[in-house]
Amino acid sequence: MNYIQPFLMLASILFCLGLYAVITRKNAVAILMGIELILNSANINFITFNRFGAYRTLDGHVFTIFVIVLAAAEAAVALAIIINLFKNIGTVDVDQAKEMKG
Amino acid sequence: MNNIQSLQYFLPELLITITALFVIVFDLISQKKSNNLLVSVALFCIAWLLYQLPSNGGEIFNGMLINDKFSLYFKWIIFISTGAVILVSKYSNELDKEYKAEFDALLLFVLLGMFLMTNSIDLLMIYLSIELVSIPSYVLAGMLKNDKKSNEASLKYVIFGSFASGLMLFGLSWLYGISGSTNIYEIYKTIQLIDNPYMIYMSLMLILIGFGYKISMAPLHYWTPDVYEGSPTIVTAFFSAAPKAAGFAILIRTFFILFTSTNSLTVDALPLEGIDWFLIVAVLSAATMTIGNLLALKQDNVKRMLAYSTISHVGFMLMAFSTASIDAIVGITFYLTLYMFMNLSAFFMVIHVENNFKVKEVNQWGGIGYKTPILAAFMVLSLVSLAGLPPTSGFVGKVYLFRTLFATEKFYWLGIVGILNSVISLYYYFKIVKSMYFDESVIEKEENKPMLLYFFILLFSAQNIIFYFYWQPLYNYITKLFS
Amino acid sequence: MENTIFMQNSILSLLIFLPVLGAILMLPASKYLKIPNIIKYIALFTTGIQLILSAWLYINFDSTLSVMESPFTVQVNWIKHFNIEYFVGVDGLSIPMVLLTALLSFICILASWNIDKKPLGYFSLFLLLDAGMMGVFLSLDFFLFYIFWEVMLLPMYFLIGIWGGPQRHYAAIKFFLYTLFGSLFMLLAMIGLWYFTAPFNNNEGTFNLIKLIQLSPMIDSQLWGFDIQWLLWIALFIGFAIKVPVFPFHTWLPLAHVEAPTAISVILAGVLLKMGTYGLLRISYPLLPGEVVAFSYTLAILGVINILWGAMCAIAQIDLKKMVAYSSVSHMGYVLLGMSAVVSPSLAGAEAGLNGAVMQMFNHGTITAMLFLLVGVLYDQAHHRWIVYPDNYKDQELAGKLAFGGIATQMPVFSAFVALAFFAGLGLPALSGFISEALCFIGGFSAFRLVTAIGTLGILLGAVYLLRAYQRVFLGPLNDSYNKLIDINSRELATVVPIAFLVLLFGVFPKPLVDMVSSSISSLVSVIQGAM
Amino acid sequence: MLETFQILSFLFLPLLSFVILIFFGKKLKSHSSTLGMFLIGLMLTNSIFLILKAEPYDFVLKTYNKWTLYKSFEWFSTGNFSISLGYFVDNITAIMLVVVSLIGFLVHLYSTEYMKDDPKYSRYFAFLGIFIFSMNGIVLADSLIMIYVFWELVGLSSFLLIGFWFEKEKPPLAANKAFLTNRVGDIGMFIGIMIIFFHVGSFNINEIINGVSDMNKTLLTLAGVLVFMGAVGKSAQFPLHIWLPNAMEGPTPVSALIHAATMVAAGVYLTFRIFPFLTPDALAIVAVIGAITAVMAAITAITRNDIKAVLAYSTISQLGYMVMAVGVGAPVYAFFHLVTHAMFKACLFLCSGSVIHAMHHSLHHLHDHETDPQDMNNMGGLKSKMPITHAAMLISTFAIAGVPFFSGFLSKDGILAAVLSYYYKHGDWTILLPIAGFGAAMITAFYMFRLIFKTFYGESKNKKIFKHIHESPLPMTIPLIILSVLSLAFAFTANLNPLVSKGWFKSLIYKYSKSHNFMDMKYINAGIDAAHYDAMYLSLFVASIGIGFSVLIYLLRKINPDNISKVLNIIGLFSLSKNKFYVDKIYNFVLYRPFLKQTQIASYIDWDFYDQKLIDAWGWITLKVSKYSGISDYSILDQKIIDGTSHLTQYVSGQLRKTQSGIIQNYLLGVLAVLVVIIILINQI
Repeated sequence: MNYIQPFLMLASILFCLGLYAVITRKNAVAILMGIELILNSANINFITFNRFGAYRTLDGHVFTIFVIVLAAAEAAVALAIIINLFKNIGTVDVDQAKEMKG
Repeated sequence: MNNIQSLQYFLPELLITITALFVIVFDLISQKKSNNLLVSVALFCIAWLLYQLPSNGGEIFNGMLINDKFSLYFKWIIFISTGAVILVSKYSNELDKEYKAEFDALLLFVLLGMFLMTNSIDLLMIYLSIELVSIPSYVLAGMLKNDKKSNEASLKYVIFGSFASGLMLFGLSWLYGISGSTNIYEIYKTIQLIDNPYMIYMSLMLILIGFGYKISMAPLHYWTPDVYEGSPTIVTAFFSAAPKAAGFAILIRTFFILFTSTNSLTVDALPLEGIDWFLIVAVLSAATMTIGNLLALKQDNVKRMLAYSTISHVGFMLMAFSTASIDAIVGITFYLTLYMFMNLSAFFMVIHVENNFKVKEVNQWGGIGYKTPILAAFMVLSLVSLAGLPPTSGFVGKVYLFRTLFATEKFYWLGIVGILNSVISLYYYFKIVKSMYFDESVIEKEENKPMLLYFFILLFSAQNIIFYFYWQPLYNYITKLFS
Repeated sequence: MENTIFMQNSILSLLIFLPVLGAILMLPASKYLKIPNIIKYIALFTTGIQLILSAWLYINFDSTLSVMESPFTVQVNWIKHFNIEYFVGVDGLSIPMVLLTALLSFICILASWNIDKKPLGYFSLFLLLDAGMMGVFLSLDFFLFYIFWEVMLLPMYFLIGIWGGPQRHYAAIKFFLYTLFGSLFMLLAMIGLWYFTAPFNNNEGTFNLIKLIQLSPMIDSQLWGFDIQWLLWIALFIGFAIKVPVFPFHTWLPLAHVEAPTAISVILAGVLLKMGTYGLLRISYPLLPGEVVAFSYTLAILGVINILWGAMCAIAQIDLKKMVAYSSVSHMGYVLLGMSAVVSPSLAGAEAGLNGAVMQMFNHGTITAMLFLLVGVLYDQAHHRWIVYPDNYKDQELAGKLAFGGIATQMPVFSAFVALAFFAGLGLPALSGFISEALCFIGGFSAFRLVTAIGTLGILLGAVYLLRAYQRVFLGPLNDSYNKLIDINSRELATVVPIAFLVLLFGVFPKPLVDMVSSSISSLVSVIQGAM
Repeated sequence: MLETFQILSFLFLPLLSFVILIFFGKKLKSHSSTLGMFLIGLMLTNSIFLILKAEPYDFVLKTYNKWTLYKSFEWFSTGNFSISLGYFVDNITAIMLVVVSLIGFLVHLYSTEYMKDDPKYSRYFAFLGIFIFSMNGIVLADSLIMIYVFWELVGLSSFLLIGFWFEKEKPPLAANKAFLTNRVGDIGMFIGIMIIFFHVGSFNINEIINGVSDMNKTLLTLAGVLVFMGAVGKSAQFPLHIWLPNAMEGPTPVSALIHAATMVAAGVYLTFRIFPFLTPDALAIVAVIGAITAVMAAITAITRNDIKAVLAYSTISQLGYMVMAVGVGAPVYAFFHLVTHAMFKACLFLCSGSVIHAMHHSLHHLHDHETDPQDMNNMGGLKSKMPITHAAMLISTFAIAGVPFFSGFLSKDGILAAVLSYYYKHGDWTILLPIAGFGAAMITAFYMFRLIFKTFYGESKNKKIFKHIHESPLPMTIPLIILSVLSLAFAFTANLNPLVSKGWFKSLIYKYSKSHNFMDMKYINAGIDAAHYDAMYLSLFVASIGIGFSVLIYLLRKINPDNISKVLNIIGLFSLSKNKFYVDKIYNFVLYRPFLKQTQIASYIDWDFYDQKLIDAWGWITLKVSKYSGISDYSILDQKIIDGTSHLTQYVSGQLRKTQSGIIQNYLLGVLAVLVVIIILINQI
């Protein structure tokens, strides 16, 4: 039996949900969450492949750990920026940040 | 090579890390003393270490990184441009002096990330190095905490950047799934055996998005103008030069090794069977240069215009990349070198003008040609070079880019698009020239003359002439990197 | 003896780089030497030396030697990787142009003596331009040629754009874009030539124009279903045609000429236009003889269109300078017509045509220079150069009326020189324009009878616009608002007299000019006739 | 060597005069004329020496020595193509040189007085010098191209002299008209020369005559007619005759020298030179053009009131005669007429100049600047005041009217005989030629006497002016006397019968009736001999009718000219004459104005349309679209710099800018959209 399919499906669904969130949510924090979803869908992929691919090393797992760490770092920076945004324009609606265009 | 042995090939990076940390510590204990001396000494030491660095190490850190001539060369140009930016940054009026140490530290971290980008050969390192460049960059873009534009720039940058790297990561995970390895040489071996190109195509596209975002390739160029405009000018100058080089380094290495019939950077590559990504790159490069040039036409803000000009130059380099010959990557490397310097020179001039004359729009540049005649003359040189006209090195570089296209007899249409684009580009570069010399002067006298800035502008502009007449040594040197 | 050899080896390089040296010298000189007009004196001195050197070159020039045999030729490797050489030489085709350039540069410095707006910029740019022009005429390496070609572009852009007339920005940009558009095509052709001839030269591409004469006719492949040779010809032709300018590409010319300051108009019309035809003769003709044969009929037609269209437009002009500008379009048509004669079945006709073309290049250079200088003299005093005030003139009282009239009474010497220039322009025998125009027609006629016969109408139209203008501006009762005009002064005379002398000399005694060019022409003709 | 020098002196003496006077004229002042006269006088002596060497035809032995001097110098050579300049002197050349030198000298003499008070005195003589130089060039030339060169130079000198009083309104216009009209002819001439050159391979006239035999006849006809076009221009033949009447704006001595005696005859001289290789068809065209010109100009002359205009039209008419004579195969008579005409027409002009001079002085005395001194309606009865002028003018009028014992009788009757014989031979439409010839002869006699009567006889029209009229001083009357003596038949032959005559002049030129490339000249000469009595009687008859009418109308005033004009106007003849056959007006309306309009349209197309609209805008669509784009804050430069494609690119750029909306999520959407598109496309492949 090959159980790899459902995991990959899950990852893909998460990926799509993440994309959807990123594109539709106006709240900057929600967009960040969408990005986290994308990253985590990739993480699931890594783990799935490592588990079912019968690969001898633990590359996938290690990768995942690094991604989690990086996601945290990224989120920290992003949240700082968003807070600053809130300080400057009083909202976290990304649509309001459109001074520069064209 | 094991980790301990590998350290000898890793000394510059180590010193960068140490310096970055020390700069922060120094700032904490030094009570507002300038760290210029410290940074200068450190930069000098890094340069010395780079000079000492052998280039025959091969794979180091258990196959995570590679030490070769290619990466060393890129490290040099990245280092020079970043170093110049660090040194010049003290003249920037925008930056808050209180955060100077943070600024330097962040730049040094980005420098570390870029060094890693040039020699990553493992998917993990690729991802990590790109993130290491990106995350401090988000902060750099938002350095002006109370400036709305800067804030907006960093927001857009962070969302766009993490989005793109997320997509790339998803692609990387698929690549890992297909091959079962994270080392690109290993993956290369596996990929050659796979007969369903679709999976590879998917991950290739996603990875291209990750790299494309770094080098502002269309359609990943969106962030560029907004971030460039909003960021402090010194940061913009930095963004437009070194990360592009690093991005191209990683793009060339990864794509050449992974997705072609060869795993070496010394022979002309053929696409994998059934995967003609060259065409995609060709189309995207046409789009990139066209968008860059067309949008630059109507810009009034100098920085924004130069941002679009950067995009168009990326398009030109991608144009050569689409032929995937050794000549092409030599041409790209060559052009990149020249481009970095001419672009930096132009941006430094913008800094100078902003500092002295407090103007940001092109049409406010009137009369600058007479207010600072020498700098303006060199600015003209840089602009001419950016436009790719003789007698400047930009012309030589562009000739090489076009040559590869005609030599490989592929994508003639792309060549025509390229030539049309170079004509269009003249217009906006000369808009600046026109403004500098022909328009009525509305500005006051030049107030101060920062020697170091002068020096860098002159140095980086002078290469336009020098490499026009004697580009041969440089070109030969670059050719040797790929043999 | 050793001196002579040194001189021989270095004279061409000196000719090219002396102005650059002068331009560089100006910078410290203007800063540290507090002599009034030091910049102008340096410029005058530099171009003066250049003129003397070119005269020396002319005296020692032996027209029977080919370029490779000539003692002046210098061939040094420059960029080995592409086989680019610093290869300069002089032969019958280029020597008249070199002399013309040196002479006109010197005269133009004199003519720009009253430039007081940023003289440092003006004169240093002018000298750079001078160097570029010399370089174009002396290069025998395509790459070098292209470099000098482009070097001229920027100084010209600034010279028009800063020191020009009211519409100078527009004119400068237009000139720039137009020319650049052309030179891009030339660049393509250059790379194409390099690339496509490589297989016949041990896979080593070359830009050496002398070598390419042998190599390029061997190109035999196709691209997109077109012969490569044809494509190369078209690209080169567009590149050069814009400079000439050939009919559909000519509209930059009137504007640029009108807006440029006097001296720059002189250089534009006197030297720059010649580069187009020079390029065709130097590069397109010997390299692609097969295409020349196929294209010559079109060339003749284009030439005739140039002659007639330029003349027609000139007749309608009410701005004296614009009229002269359009006359250049017309006169360059003669050159094209003469050049098309190279395919003539009669060898005499072919030689007559090509010699006529080269002579017309030189003669038009002198005549049109004189015309522009003289118009400039009038403009300096009257501050306008309308023949008839335009309908939308700011002073509605004057709109549509004759602007001048009877100037000859007030400025007799000046008017005499204008008459000389005008008559030379309309091809009066005993003045230099006649011989070259007649030779162009004779040549053209031997190849394409009907077309040339139509073209001869240009003789009439040329007389119409010049004489009408002369009559309306200089003859008739004196317009009272101009009774304060002063006759031409000695500095202006010094600019005009040498040219007038040449115009007369080569009109009466063209032998030196013909002897200079004819042997080079003969070999060119034999190259092309060999391809028929 | 000496010979060469002698011949070349004909060029260098007048050139020297020109050069010295143009550069040092101001210093020489009134001595300018002395210098000019001295140099031209030298030339005259020279020419007389030359003609003494000419060899006449020996009518007894039927032989002649081929006395010719020729030499040519290479002007320049390109290897296979070369142009030589050279001289070719034979009897004809020698005669022409005498004519030019003589009249040139007399005109110099005359002008010393006539131009006395002119501020540009020395320049005037300089211009005369350059004219004589170029005229001699035409006469001496041995090749068509050299003729062309000097042809243009006489055009220049004519331009300079007609426009001599350039500070007036009309002379510059007249000068332009003369130059440009001549250029029309010159174009034809130039094309003709080129056609011949590329078939014969030479410009040399003698070589052409020997070389054209195997040329295509149609082409040769065309070439001949084209070369003849040059003559049409210079000799003021229909349809290019319009410039000559205007040329009278120049000083009167100039009109005498250039526009009556010499330059306008150059066309006839050219036709004479190329006669041997003109095909019969070409000659027919030549004859017809000559005939039309002769009649038309004569009719126009009737109604002129300006004394110089009458003479101008009479010149055109007489030139028409000469051209017609060449056309019908009698070049000898054409040349004969050329020489006789040169004498009497120069005399007529100088006489008219004398009258105008007198009128002018009188008007000047009265401070009258309104009255036209040239209008015959202001003259009348001058005979008593100006006896010498009157006598000279009367003699030359007899000559031009073809009255026996005067030179015109000899040459004109020869021409008329040739025309008549041409009709006898060809029949058919050629009847028109003799009709034209005799008709013009009658009209000539009529209007010339009208001129005499209106000017010198009857009562003075304006007593005030009349009172101050004086005979002109000696320098002006001496030329009149000399020229009127030369208008007598005895100057050319002792015998009164023109055809039997073996006078010195005819024997010098007789040999030129002997050779033609395509026709049997013996046959033609025999025909002329046969027709000559008919012609003589007829011409005497028509001349007396003409003179008779003139006497009736203008001397005896038995018939009112107005009535005649009314009668003639029934067929429109009078208004045709009055309006110069509307030629000027037709040209103005059909050619000149539409052409100017055309040039303006061309200029408009070139600049306002082609450049500004097409090049600059690359389609007006973009212009319109840019209106809506709402971005209007460009500087004027930016507006203007929508050059070429940049209009389009600017528009595209404007549209593309909308993609950069500033909203981050749109960016991300854009990225995804492209990604999806690429993936879909990959799937398709």
